[in-house]
Parts: sequence; structure tokens; C-alpha cells
Amino acid sequence: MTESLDLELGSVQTEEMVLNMGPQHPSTHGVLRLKVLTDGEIVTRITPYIGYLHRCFEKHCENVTYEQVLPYTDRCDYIAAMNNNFGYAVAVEKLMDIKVPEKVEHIRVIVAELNRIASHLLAVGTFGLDVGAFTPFLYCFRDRERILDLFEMLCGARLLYSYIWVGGLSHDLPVGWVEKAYEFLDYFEPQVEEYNNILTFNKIFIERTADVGVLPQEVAISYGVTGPNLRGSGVKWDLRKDDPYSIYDKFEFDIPIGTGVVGTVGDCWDRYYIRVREIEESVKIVRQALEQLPRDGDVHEAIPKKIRPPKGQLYNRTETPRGELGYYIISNGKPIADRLKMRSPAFTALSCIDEIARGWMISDVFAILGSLDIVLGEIDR
Amino acid sequence: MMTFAPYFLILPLAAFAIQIFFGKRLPRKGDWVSITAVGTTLCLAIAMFVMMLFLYEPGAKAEQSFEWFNLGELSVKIGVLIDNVTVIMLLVVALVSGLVHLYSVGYMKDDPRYSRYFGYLSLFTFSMNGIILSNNLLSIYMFWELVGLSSYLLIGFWFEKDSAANASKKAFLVNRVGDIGMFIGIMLFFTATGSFLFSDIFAGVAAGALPLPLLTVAGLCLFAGAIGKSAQVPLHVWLPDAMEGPTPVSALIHAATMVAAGVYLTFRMFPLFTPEALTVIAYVGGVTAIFAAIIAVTQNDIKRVLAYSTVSQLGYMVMAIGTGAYVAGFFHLTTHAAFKAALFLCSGSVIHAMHHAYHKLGDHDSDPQDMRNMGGMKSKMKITFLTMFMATLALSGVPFMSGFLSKDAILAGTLSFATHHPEHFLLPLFGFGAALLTAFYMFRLIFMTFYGKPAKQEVLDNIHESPATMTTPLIVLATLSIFIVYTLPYINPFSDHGWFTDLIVATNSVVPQHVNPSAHEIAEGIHHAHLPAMIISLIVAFTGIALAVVIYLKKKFSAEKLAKNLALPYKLSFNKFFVDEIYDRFLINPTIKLAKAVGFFDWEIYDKYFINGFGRITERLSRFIGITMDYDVLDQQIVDGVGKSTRFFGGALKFIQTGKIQNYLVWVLGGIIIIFIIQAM
Amino acid sequence: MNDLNIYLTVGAILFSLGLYGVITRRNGVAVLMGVELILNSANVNFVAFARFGGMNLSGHIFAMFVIILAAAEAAVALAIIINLYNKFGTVNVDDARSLKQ
Amino acid sequence: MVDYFLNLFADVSWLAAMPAGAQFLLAALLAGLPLFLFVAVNAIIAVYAERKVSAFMQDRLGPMGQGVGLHAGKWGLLQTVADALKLILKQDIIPALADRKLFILAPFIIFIAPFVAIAAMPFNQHILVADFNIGVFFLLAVGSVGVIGIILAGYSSNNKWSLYGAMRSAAQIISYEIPAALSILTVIMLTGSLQMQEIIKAQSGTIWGILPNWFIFNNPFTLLAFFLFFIAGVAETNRTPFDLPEAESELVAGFHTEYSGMRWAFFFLSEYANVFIVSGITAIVFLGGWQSPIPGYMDGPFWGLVWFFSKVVFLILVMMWFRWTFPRLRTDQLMRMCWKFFLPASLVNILGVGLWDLLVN
Amino acid sequence: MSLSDLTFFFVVALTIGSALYVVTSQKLVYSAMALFFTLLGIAGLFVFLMADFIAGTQIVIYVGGILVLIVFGIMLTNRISDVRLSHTSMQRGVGGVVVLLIFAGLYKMISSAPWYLESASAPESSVKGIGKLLMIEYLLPFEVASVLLLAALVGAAMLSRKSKS
Amino acid sequence: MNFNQLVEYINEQFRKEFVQTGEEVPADHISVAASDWKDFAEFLRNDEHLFFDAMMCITGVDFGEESDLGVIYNLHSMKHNHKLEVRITISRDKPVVPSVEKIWRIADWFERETYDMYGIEFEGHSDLRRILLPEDWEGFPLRKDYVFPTSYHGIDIPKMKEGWE
Repeated sequence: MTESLDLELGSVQTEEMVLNMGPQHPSTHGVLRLKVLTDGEIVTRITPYIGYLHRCFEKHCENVTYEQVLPYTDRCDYIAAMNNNFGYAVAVEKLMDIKVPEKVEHIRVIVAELNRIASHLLAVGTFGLDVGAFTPFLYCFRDRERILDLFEMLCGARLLYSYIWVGGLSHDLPVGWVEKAYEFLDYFEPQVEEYNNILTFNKIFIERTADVGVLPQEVAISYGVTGPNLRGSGVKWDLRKDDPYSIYDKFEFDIPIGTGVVGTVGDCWDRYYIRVREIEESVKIVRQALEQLPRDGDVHEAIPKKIRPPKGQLYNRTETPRGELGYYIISNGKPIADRLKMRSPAFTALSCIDEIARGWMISDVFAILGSLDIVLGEIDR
Repeated sequence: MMTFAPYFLILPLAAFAIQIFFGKRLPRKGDWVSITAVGTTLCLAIAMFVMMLFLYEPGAKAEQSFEWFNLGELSVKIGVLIDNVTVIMLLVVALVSGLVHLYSVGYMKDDPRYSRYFGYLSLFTFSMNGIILSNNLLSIYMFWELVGLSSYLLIGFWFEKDSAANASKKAFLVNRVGDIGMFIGIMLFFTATGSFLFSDIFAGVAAGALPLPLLTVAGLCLFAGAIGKSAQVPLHVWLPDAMEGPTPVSALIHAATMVAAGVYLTFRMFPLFTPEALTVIAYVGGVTAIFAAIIAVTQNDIKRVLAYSTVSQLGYMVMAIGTGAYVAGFFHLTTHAAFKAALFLCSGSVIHAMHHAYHKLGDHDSDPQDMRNMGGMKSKMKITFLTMFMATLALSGVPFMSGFLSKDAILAGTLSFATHHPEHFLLPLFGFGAALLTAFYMFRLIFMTFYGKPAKQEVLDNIHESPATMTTPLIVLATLSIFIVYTLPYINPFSDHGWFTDLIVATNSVVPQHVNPSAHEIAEGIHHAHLPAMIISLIVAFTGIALAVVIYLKKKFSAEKLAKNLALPYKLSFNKFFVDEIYDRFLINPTIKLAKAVGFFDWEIYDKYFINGFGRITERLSRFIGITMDYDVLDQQIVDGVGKSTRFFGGALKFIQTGKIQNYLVWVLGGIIIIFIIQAM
Repeated sequence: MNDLNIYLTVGAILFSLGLYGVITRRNGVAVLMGVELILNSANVNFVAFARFGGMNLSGHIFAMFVIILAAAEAAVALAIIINLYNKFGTVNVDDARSLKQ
Repeated sequence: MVDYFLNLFADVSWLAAMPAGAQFLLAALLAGLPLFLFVAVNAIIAVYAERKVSAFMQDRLGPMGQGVGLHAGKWGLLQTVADALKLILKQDIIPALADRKLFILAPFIIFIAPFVAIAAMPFNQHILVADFNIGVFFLLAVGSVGVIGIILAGYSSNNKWSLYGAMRSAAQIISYEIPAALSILTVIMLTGSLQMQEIIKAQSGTIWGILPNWFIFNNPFTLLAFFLFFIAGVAETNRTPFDLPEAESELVAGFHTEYSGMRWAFFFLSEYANVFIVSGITAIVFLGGWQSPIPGYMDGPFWGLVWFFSKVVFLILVMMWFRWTFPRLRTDQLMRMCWKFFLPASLVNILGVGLWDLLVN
Repeated sequence: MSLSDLTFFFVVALTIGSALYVVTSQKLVYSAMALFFTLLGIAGLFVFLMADFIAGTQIVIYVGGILVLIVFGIMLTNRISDVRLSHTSMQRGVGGVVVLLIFAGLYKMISSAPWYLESASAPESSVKGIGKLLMIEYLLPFEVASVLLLAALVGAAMLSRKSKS
Repeated sequence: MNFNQLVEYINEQFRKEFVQTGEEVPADHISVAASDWKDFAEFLRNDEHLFFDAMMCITGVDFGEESDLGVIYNLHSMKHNHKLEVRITISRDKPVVPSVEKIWRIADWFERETYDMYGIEFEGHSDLRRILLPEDWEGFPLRKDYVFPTSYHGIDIPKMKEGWE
């Protein structure tokens, strides 16, 4: 009796069926359409159709000045707008060879990491939602709300900040902000444990995500997958450490990588858990940055009167919560860029969905999609 | 005592179920479940034993039966019987089983199917207890088969090894041969007496329900089951192979308990056997005893020596029953269970140590069971050596040891039998011969294993004493092979008089016309033959030991040279009298050959000449007809005419054969309607 | 209503309808439904006899066995139909007529 | 209850002239009506409770009313009422490609099943529409009717998500019915009756003088049976973590994706009725029904009602607790759990109870 | 005519009417749906025959099991994307005539046969009686039935397995 | 390896005088002819010492209405942590570049995007469709000579350009 009878539904021969997931579906994280070919509940092929949210970002960039591009970057990855601002500002600054003040760098790191926490909270929460756990989602949003409150205090906006400018920031820190930030960190740190208790180490959650949608290292690299997804596959690669920009080399933090604690390296659970642990690391960075923050200095000091980079081109990359955000800028010395290409991390992450979701069940497709943590605004641009 | 009975079944069964279903998930893989279950039964068995001793009543008996099911007229009853024999058997099983469980914790430690192993052990314990507690042949048969099943599972426990898988299959099949006989026997008794209960059958037989010749046949049929299970000649071939199983299993099943089941059954059924049947039984036992002993002399695998020794000792017991000294046989069963289990567990300990030593050396080819690779382990494994030595003494029949008492009783029985029936002089010869050989090969084993020099010194350096879980059972069992355990409250090392013989008394035969000697007469005879038997057996035992000392310890004679000089006997013995080969040649191959011959006849002769011959004749005929008959007339008119008419009818009928079942159904219904109409008219 | 004949008639009607279904339906599953009707008609008879014909509870037992049988039959029949579908791409029993010459 | 009406009929001549069966039917109808009404109210209360419970579990307030005017009342008490009103007034949409007849029929079949089941449920010593000889069995039987409705709903919607939901649901409910029935069998083995009141009466008295003699405490096997049945019951009602048929993040809304308005409300009502029934059966079979937790004290019809409802409410709360805590299982995991764990466990359980009964009693 | 009779004839009408629909409907799913009502009606007949346990069994096994199985069968063997599953019939005329004749024969038999009538006293609880009968008199058939079910289960599983190529 | 070492290594190992560094200061990219690209890409991907296993970005470029189109590849090696920019220039009339989809899987989507925006054909691509724009979109919007459509599926597109300037 070692071999049990295979009585599950999958063993009955059925016809292949085309299932249109989206563009309107609760779990596609935006207007994404997946054409799923299924055999019973088993997925045999997935073809993603994207572009429903295409807003001609690159075409815009060739028509507006460098300053005016900034708000558009917000709208690409609207979950982590600070990081996108940051990446763009760093790219243009490099092109123009601007050195920004220490204080500005610190504030940038603080807000970027806070936004990383907020973004990861959203990813973690919605991933729970994707596998059917409703409560963790609301817990995450509760805490994310506090970060948004901090940002609101900072620049008045809650979602699209346009806070980090080329050469500086839009506003200096308001009075009492640093204390509030400390307060938040003190409150927030123990919360991570709560997420782990309610979701990460839940048996059902592990059943649903461990060993599912494994993304092997080579495949991940070949697909250009970056960020937490790549680290989930066990590759220790983080631009903040490996190709440091801004002042990230001044801080001490770890880069968590997937180890396959409950399943295989590179499965959904690993990708998920990387994010939880990155939240912890980001908290560490924010604390350090807050401690080292120079109290005086003008954040507008280095902002150029007119942004007119010299002729040349540059590919600059930064680490957003979703991975490597690259800007390829070609300047011909005019105030408008000749070409501005954005390489978005979610775009590459989504491209591998067929590879890793094939052969799993329909329910798993959502788990896998959720674990990749895509933002359609960034994919479609 | 009755209240205890169910626990002997429920606890091991529950342990089995838990192990099989949840074992892997339990802490420590659940070995404690089985151990607790068996430990509890052991406690209960001890309690029952103590109660029995306090009661000290030879004929104590408690029986309870209930209706299991009834099919029309047939009412089948099963039930539980507890008397002194049961209590002792239960204690033996619980004790050996408990110790083996304990021992296995160490021995099987790293096995991937650890919990399953314990589950099987529990299943075995359950079924063995079932056999013992049954008061009827039906449930005995059921548990008998369950015992066979668990034996099969345990022999083939390492089924990745081909040899183990084959051995388990062999054991199963060989046992089936005996069991068929047994089933026929049971059914004979059942049809004659209408009941499976012992008491009913005994009463029925005493009332003459079966004519004497049929009774003999029925008895022998029952005994066939015992032949299979107790590995008597000619069905002994499975037991040595069964050594492929884990060693604790060999100790439990293939030395102490399961193989004793056959003896136990014969013992229980003794009153049913006619003198003719008993004679057959005695010879089967005697032949087995000497036969196996001869084989054991030349084997090199430590476990095989013990296996053949077991076969030989079982032969003793059966012979004792056949000669009427069946109390002695049961006594030997009890003592043998203890010291043979001890021997096996010791050998397991040795193998364990050898295995680890080889493992450490990275040697995966050498056989850790081969005695030729051993030697000099005395100093390294003191406890194992001492316990094994004691058990060996017991088996060889050295005074002050339990084996001496029981063996002596059997030999006295045979001697007495032969004095009354001089034509059966061979039986005592078998007995004493086997005793000599037993002493010889057992000491050969001891010397080859523990004395002298090993084949490889580095192996010896890596030998370590086994862990306490393994040595504790050894010590307990070795202690149980001292005579005093069985003779209390009397202490006379040369007499088997004690609680055992007081409590276990023979019953008279129930065979009608009373041709058998009564139990009392047999006991008298044995008593008279006691002294000569004792003297002879002592001489014989010490001769055997001395021979072993001379050849294997002092190396006065080279064993190889002896083997060369005695080429034929050596070869016979070494190759186990070619029994397997004989079976191969005379049973298996002939069957295959017969099949081939039939096939050959079918194809080569029948098909080629007969059928094809017909074809040829037909061909000639047709050619003849074709040439002679007028082509035009026959062909054009008659043949074509027939063809045309056939086509016409076929065309009409083909609409009926649509291949649609529903069409056919309509026709069937039409038929039914017609029947209706005919009925109505 | 306490009249045996009514129940027997209902049983006969159900039987006839089931038979009609078996004869006329092309779809294997529909044929199976006809068979279920026939089995049910037998059940009605059994239970009716149990009530009126002195069959007592034995009638109930028989009805139960029929239900059990029906369950087994349905499982196997549907397995066969699905197999048929996989093999021939149709469940019409008259399309699968490799028996026809 | 039915007997009460039957006695009443005996006094009215034309009613007494009717055959017994018809009288019984009428009495059952009359006795059942208020209970059916009660079930509808139950759903409204349960929905409100679910909202509040989930809100408290998720660190938020849930429906709240404030200020003067058209709002959801104090603490949002009127929220469900407002929802019900909205559902009644909402446009009834039947998709063009749906199978109209079946689409309309399906919610009723689903809705009727739990309502009929209530008929066999004793609320206290007297309030019981009909004490069937086959009480528990009747509940199980009626419970299985709903599956057909679900399949029909999923099938007739002509929507792939619905179909997936329906297939999943059917497989799930049918599978979990087996361990549920087998778990109840343990209790039936001990009581020797299928009648609800008999089962409850068998649970009177105490164990060791302290614990009430409920089957949950009776022996380890019935305790296990309680858990098996309750979990299987949760699975049968399609609630998280077994809500695969309507998994909103996967199948949009499963078999009722295409339903709206009043028809959708039927699904909703029947879900809560089912929750009530499963909790009710669990309370009756394992928790002593209307028996007082302190045996001998606070008995009587009124207290019986109180105890029964407090047990049911407790179990419903546990189910809500499950729902807002666990993620959802996958189909194959769900089925595996049923066939490879629940079924063997409940079978072994039956054996265990048999042995226990044999040995201990 | 009393209310009880009315109910009875309503049940009979429901049973026969829906059975008729089962065998004549051109839509497979409608047939299945009608079968649902037929089975319920037959369960009702059982209640009238004081066989409450059988009625319950009928609903559990037929409605809860077999009917669902049939619906599954329908869905697995048809292109489920098409709602309107229609299917055709054959030899309707012949079949109708034959079946009518058969019914006539049966009816004649029913009406003319001298049935042995003995009104059984309805047992206090049919469940207990059935249980006793099953465990005593019909033990062997009961066991055989369980083996049959097992065999059917295994057989069905084997049949619908994907052949491992 | 820094950029100069890379160039040196490529010239040694791949082909003599293969890379002519441009006159741009600082020199940070190498130009390759479209015909050499496929072989060169394989070399870059598989060579032990280069091992550019990750493709970071593909950027299409239009150098002006009168001049050529270009494709820029940003490569990166996870193993050695060095990067390289490769540039291919092609004529506007016949923009064909060999596809490297098989070498870097992500090139699949990046090439589709470049095709979508610039109309550069990637030879050997298995599934070269538009990715961000609708299937029936006309023209390649990021080309400098792109003419804005006036309507899409009958919907007028208002000229809102003044808002951007």
C-alpha cells in the first residue's frame, strides 16, 4: 500500500480551457490580463498581456524639461514614489556632476527606506490576501498608514510626493518630524513579529507558498529579475551594497537572501519572507540615518537654477523595493532630454511568470503573481 | 485472569495501528508506543504468572467462548482459553518480545522505516498472543496466518535487498504448503464435530466422530501446519533464509516464538493424535534434529548456524511430542526460547559491532555475518561474550543450565520410547547424535567468534560493546538460561522437578479404543529412563565440546584438512544436503519442463503435423475436386447462386446489426412482449 | 394512500419511462439516468411490498442494497463514459460502435 | 411543538377528520413557520456580527453610525438592514448568455436545503418542529441537497469562474460529508438512536461529578469526533479556510459571481443558515444541546433555549475566528486533507469508540 | 379526498412528471435537474410507505452522491463552455410503442395478480430494525456490498485514470 | 575588470581590433555592427572571464530624423560585478538587429518593447508583437519622425501640446 490511489480531480482527462484573468480581477494587482490555458485546474501556459496602463512616460520625457519629468516618475511606481524620485534625481545629478549636501543625502535615505517599508508592507499584506488571509492585509495597512502620515507631514502628499528633487529636496524636515519618526520606529519594530505570527509561519500559509513557483537562480538572472525576487532565489545582490549610490555605504545592514527554510530556495515563501526581513533591515538603516542626520544645513542649497546636463549619456541604477530601477538618459545639452528610458524592475519580474507558474494550479498563479509583487503602473509606464 | 486476556490483543494491535498511521509523526518515531504496549502486556503476563504460582494448581483452566457469527444453521464460536500452558507461553512471548523491542531501539536506530518496524513487531506480538489465547482452531488459523504475514513483513523488512525480498517470499510460500494441510485438517475436524472449539473437538473425537484412519490423516494434516511453521524437514528450507530479516526479528520470531507456534499447536492437539500419527511426528522431528545439526556444523554465517540450530532444536521438541514426552517438549520450548533468543541477540550484537567497524573502515563488501572474519572479540565485547557463552552452555546441555534439564527430559523420553518399541531405535540415536553435534557446532561458533585471531586486526580495533539497550536484554535472557529459574522451589541441578513440571501435566489421549499409553504411563517410562539418558547426554555433550576445543581452540587438527578428508559428508553438510537444489531439480524444474513439454507437444506436434496435416489433406482433396468437378456447373450455378442468395439475406439482415445496443434492446423487449402475449393467450 | 397497486403502478410507470430513456437516449449520461429510474422503480416496489406484502423490513434492506448497487453502478458507468469520451471524443453511445461490422 | 398542534387539531372537528399524515404536515408547517422566520433574522444578525467580529479582529471599528439623519444607526446596528434593503431594491440581472431557468432555480434549491434542515433541530425541550426518527440522518441528508443548487448556479451562469467554483464546491462538500457523517456515527453508536432529543437526553448527568456528561467530554474518541465534525462542517459551509468555491482573490466570487440583488441575497442567507445549522448540530450532538453546563442547575425550557443558543453562538464565533485568521487552502490540499487525514481518522475513531464502549462500559 | 391523499398524488405527479421530463428533455442538464425532483418525489413516496430511513438514504446517496456524480459526468464529457448542452434521441417511435406495450403488460400483471397482502405493523423505529437485520440476517450480503463498493471505487478510479504514457 | 581591461580582453579573445573605442569622453561603451552582434553576445554571455549573465536594459534610440536608429544594451555580470554597454547603430530604412532572446531571456520583452516603440525588427525573435501599445496601433511613437494620429478608433485626439511646453 505504498502507492496510494490517485483520486484527485487532476487525474481525469479534461479539455484544455482558456481562462481570461483580468484585466479586471481582484488579484491581478492592477489592470493586467493573463491569458491562462488550463487543463482542469492545472495551468499549462500563461500569456501576459500588458499595456492597459500605458501612459507614454518615455514619450513625455522627450517633451518636457528635466524638472517636469520628476512628477511622472512618481506615477510609475506609485507604491514607492520616493524611491523612484530618488533614482531619477541620482541619475540626473550624476549626469550633471552635482554633489548634494550630507543632510539631503540622509533625508533621502530616510524617506526612501521608509517608503521601502511601506511598499513591502503592501506587498506582504496583499500577498496574504492573495492566498486568502484577510486580516494580515489590514494589519499591514494600519502600519503603512503611519508611514504615509509621516510623509504627509513632510510634503503634504500621501501617495505621489515629488519630494526628492534634482540636487535637493522640495521641503526641509518639519519641526518634530525626527521625533515622530523615532516614535514610529519604536512602535513599528515589534509589529514585524506580529506579521510573522499571523502569516509567515502559519501552517496553511506555508502549505500554500512553500515549494510553489520556484524561480531558480540562473533563470532569475537570465530573466533579469532583481530585487527581493532575485534575493529570494538565493542571489546576494543588492545595489545598495554592491554598487552603492548616495550614502548607503555608510550604513550597516544585512541583505537577506532566500534559504528555502520551509521549502525550496526561490519559492513564493522565500520571496515573501525576504520582504519581511528587508523591512527589518530598512528599520535599521532608518535608525542609523536618523542618528547621523546633520541638524543644520539648507536642503535647497545644491539645486541648480537650470537643469541643462552636458552632452552625454548615462545608465544609472538604484534599488527600489521592487529591484533595480534604471534610467538611461541621453542628453544633447538641451533642457529636455533626448531620450529617457526607464528600466522598471516589475517589468522583468512579470516576464518570468509563464516560466514559473506553468504546471501549478490556478490558485497558485495568484500566489506566484502576488509573490512577484508587481506594480502595473511601472510595468506599463 | 480472564479479564487480562483482551489486553494482550488490544494493546499490541492499538500500538500497531498507531505506529502505522501516526508513527512517523510521533516523537522518537513512536517506538515508545510499541514498547509501552508490549511492556504492559509483559507486566500483565508476569502478574498472571505470579497468580498461577500462587494458585499452584495443575489443572487450572478458564475458558470463555462466544458466538462469532452464524450463517443459517452454522454457528461459529470462538473464544479464549487460559490455563497454565497459556500463561507460560504468554510470559515467554511477552518477555522475549519486550526484550527484543528494547533491543531493537538500539539495533534499528538509524533505519528509515523505524516506526514501521515497531508496528510490525506489535502486529506480530498481537497475532502470537492470539494463537496462544485461542481456544479453537478457527481463530488459531486466523492468527496463524497473521503470524505468517508479520513474519513475511519482517523478513522482507529490508526489501531493497533482493535476498531479503526473496527470502520473505520463500518463507511465505513454504509456509502456505503446510497451512493448506492444516486447513484441511481443521476442516476435517470441523465437518466431523461441527465446532472449532478444542473442547468440542476433543469430546467429538472421544465419542468417535472420526474413524481411526481418518483421524490419523486429520491429525497429520494439522501437523503439516506445524511442519511448515516450525520448519521441520522437509519444509525447513525457509528458516535459514529468513535470517535476511533484522536480527532482533530472528531472535523473536525465528527462534523463540513463531517457530514454536507449530510445536505449541502439536502440543495442544496431542490428545488427537493416533499412535501412527505420533510415530510419523516422532520421525519427522528426529530426522529434523539430526539433519539440521549436521548442516549447522559446516556453516560459516553466524546467523545461519543459529538458524539451523533452531531447526534442530525444534526437531527435538517435535520428536518429544511424537514419543509422548510432550511435556518435556514444551519444557524445552520454554527454555529454548530464552537461550536461543539470547544467542540470536548476542549474534546481533556481534553483527552490529562488526557492521559498525566495517562502516568505519569504509569497507562495504565484507560480510559482517561471516564468522571467518571474526575472532578475538572476547576482550572487546565482554557482556556479549559472557551472555552468549552462558546461552551456548545451555544449548549444549551442560549441567546447571536450563537446556540440560529440558533436553535431558526429551532424551529420556525417546530412550523410554525406544525401550518400549525397540523397532524405533533410530530415534534416540538421532537425539544423542544431534546433542553431540549441537555441543560441537555451538562451541565452534564461540571459538571462531570470540577466540583466536581475526582475519583483519583493524576490524577488531574498531569493535565496541553495544549500547545498554542492547546488552540489557542479553543479560536478562542469559540469566533465564540458568536451571534454577525452572526448578524452584526444588534445587537439584540434575532433576527437572520443579514448578514447571508440577504445573504442566500431561493429558490423556482422547483417541477412541485407547491404544495410546496414558499420560501417567509415559511419565513413568521417562522417569525410569532418566538416569541413563542423563549420563549418555552428559558424555555426548562433553565429547562435542571437547572436539570443538581440539579443532577450533587448540587447532590440533586443521578444519580444512578434516573437510578434505571427509569430502562427501562435508559437501553434503555445507550445501545443506542440497535440499534447495533438490527442490529446484525435482519440483520446480520438472514443472517448468512439463509446461515446456506440453507447449512443445502443442506447437511442434499437434499444430505442425495434426492441424497442418489436415490442411495438406484438404488442399490435395480440393485440388482433386477442383480439377475433376466441372468448373462451370458447380462454380457458376450453385456457388454463385448461394452467394447471391446470401447477399440478399445479408442485405436484409444487416439493418438489424447496427452495433447500437439500444436497437438490440428494442428487439429484446419485443421478444418480451411476445412472451407476454403468449402468456396472455 | 394505502393501496399496494398504486405504488406498483407508479413503479411500473417509472420502469417504463426509464426503459424508454435507455432505448431512446443517445448520450451515455442520459442513458445512465434512465437506468437510475429503473433502479428506483424497483426500490418503490420493494418498499411497497415491505409495507403491504408482508416483506417487512427485508424490503427496506433490499432497497438499501439496490441504492448501494446504484451508487457503485453510477461510479463505474461514469468512469466508462469518461473513458469513452477520452477515446472517441463523444459520449453518444451509438457513435462508439466498433462492434458493428 | 408538532404534538402541541396535533392536540389542538383534535379539538377542531374538520381538522380532526383529516388523515393523520395531512394533520402532521399541517402541524409541521404551522410549527415550522416561526422558525423559518427566525432563520432569516439569524442571517441578518450573523452578518452584523461577522462584520463587527472581523473588524475587532482586524483592529478597526467596523460599521459605525454617527450624527443625525440617514445613517447606519448606533454602532452601525442598522447596517445589515440597510444592506438587505439595498439588495431587495437592486436591479435583478440575469446574464444574457446564462441558462435562465436554471439560473433562477439554483438559489432556491440552495436556500431551501438549510431551511428544511432547521425543522429537525431542537431548540429546547419542547421547541422542535418534528422529532424525526432519523433526526441526525435527516439533517445530513438535507444538507447534501444544497450541492445540486451550487452546481447549477455555477453551471448556469455560463462563466468559467463560476464553473470552477461550482466544481470545487461540489467536490469539497461531498468529500467532507463523509468524515462529518462518520464522526456523528460515533455518537450514534453510543446513544443507539438517531433521534435528536434522544441524543441530547443521553448527555444528561455528569462525569466524575464535575463535568457535564456531554459527548465532547465523554471519551477521547468523541472529543476527536467533535473536532473532526466541526472542521468538516466548516468545510461544508464553504467558509475560510475552506472557502475555495467563492475564493474572492482567485475565482472572483466563485459560483455566485454572476448573481446580484435578491438572488445573491439568497446565497448569503443560506450560507449563514448553514453556519447556524452546522453549529447547531455540533452543539446538539457533542455539546449537550439544551443541557445546562452545570448539570442539575438552571434546567427547564427557558434555560434550555438560553444554553442552546449560547452554545451555537459560541461555535459561530469560533467559525468567524477561523475565517479571519487563516489563509485559504488549495484545492488539492483540501481534498488531500479530507481523504488522507479526516477520513482515516474518522474511521479509526469509529473503531476506537466501539472499543471504548466495549471495554469501559 | 383528504389532504393526505392530495399530498400523495402531488408527490406521485411530481415523480412521474419529472421522470417524464428526464427522458424527454433535449437538454442534458435539465434532465439531470428533473432527475433531482424525481428522486425527491420517490423519497416522498418512501415516507408515505413509512420507510423514513430509506427515504433519508435515498436523498443522501442519490441526490447527494449519484446525481452529483452524474452532473460531474455531464460537465466532464462536454465542452463546458457551452451552456446549452443538447442531445438527441433516436428510435423514439419504436421505443415509445415498445415501452407502452411493456407497460400495458406490467399493468395487466399488477392488476390481475393475486398479491399476498399482509399489512405489516409499522415497527417502532425502522432504523433499529434495519440495523438488526443488517447485522444479523443480512451480514454476509452487507459485507459483500461493501466489497462491491470498494471494487467499484477502485474500478472507477482505474478507469478514469490518465494512462501513464 | 574596468572598461579598458574589458576592451583589451575582448580584442584579445574575441577578435583582433574588434572594438574601436569611440571618441566620447569618458569612453564607456563599445559599438558593434549588427551582423557581429549575435556571435559577440554569445561570447559575452559564455566567456568565463566576462560572463555577462544579466542583461540590465535594452534601450532603443533615435539619433535624429535624418540619422540612424540605435539599440543600446546594458550588460552586467553578477559573478564578476562588472558592466558593459554595447551599442548597435542601424539604418532607419532597414532596422534589423539579430535577436538575443535565446541568450538572455529578458531580451524577449525588452526587444518587443523596442520594436513596439521604434519598429526595430529583431531577427530570430520567436514572438515579435507589440507589447505596450494595442495590436492595431499604427506607427512607432518614439521615433523622431512619428506623426501623431488625429483619431483612434473614431475618437478624436485633442491637441493638448501647449500644456507641456
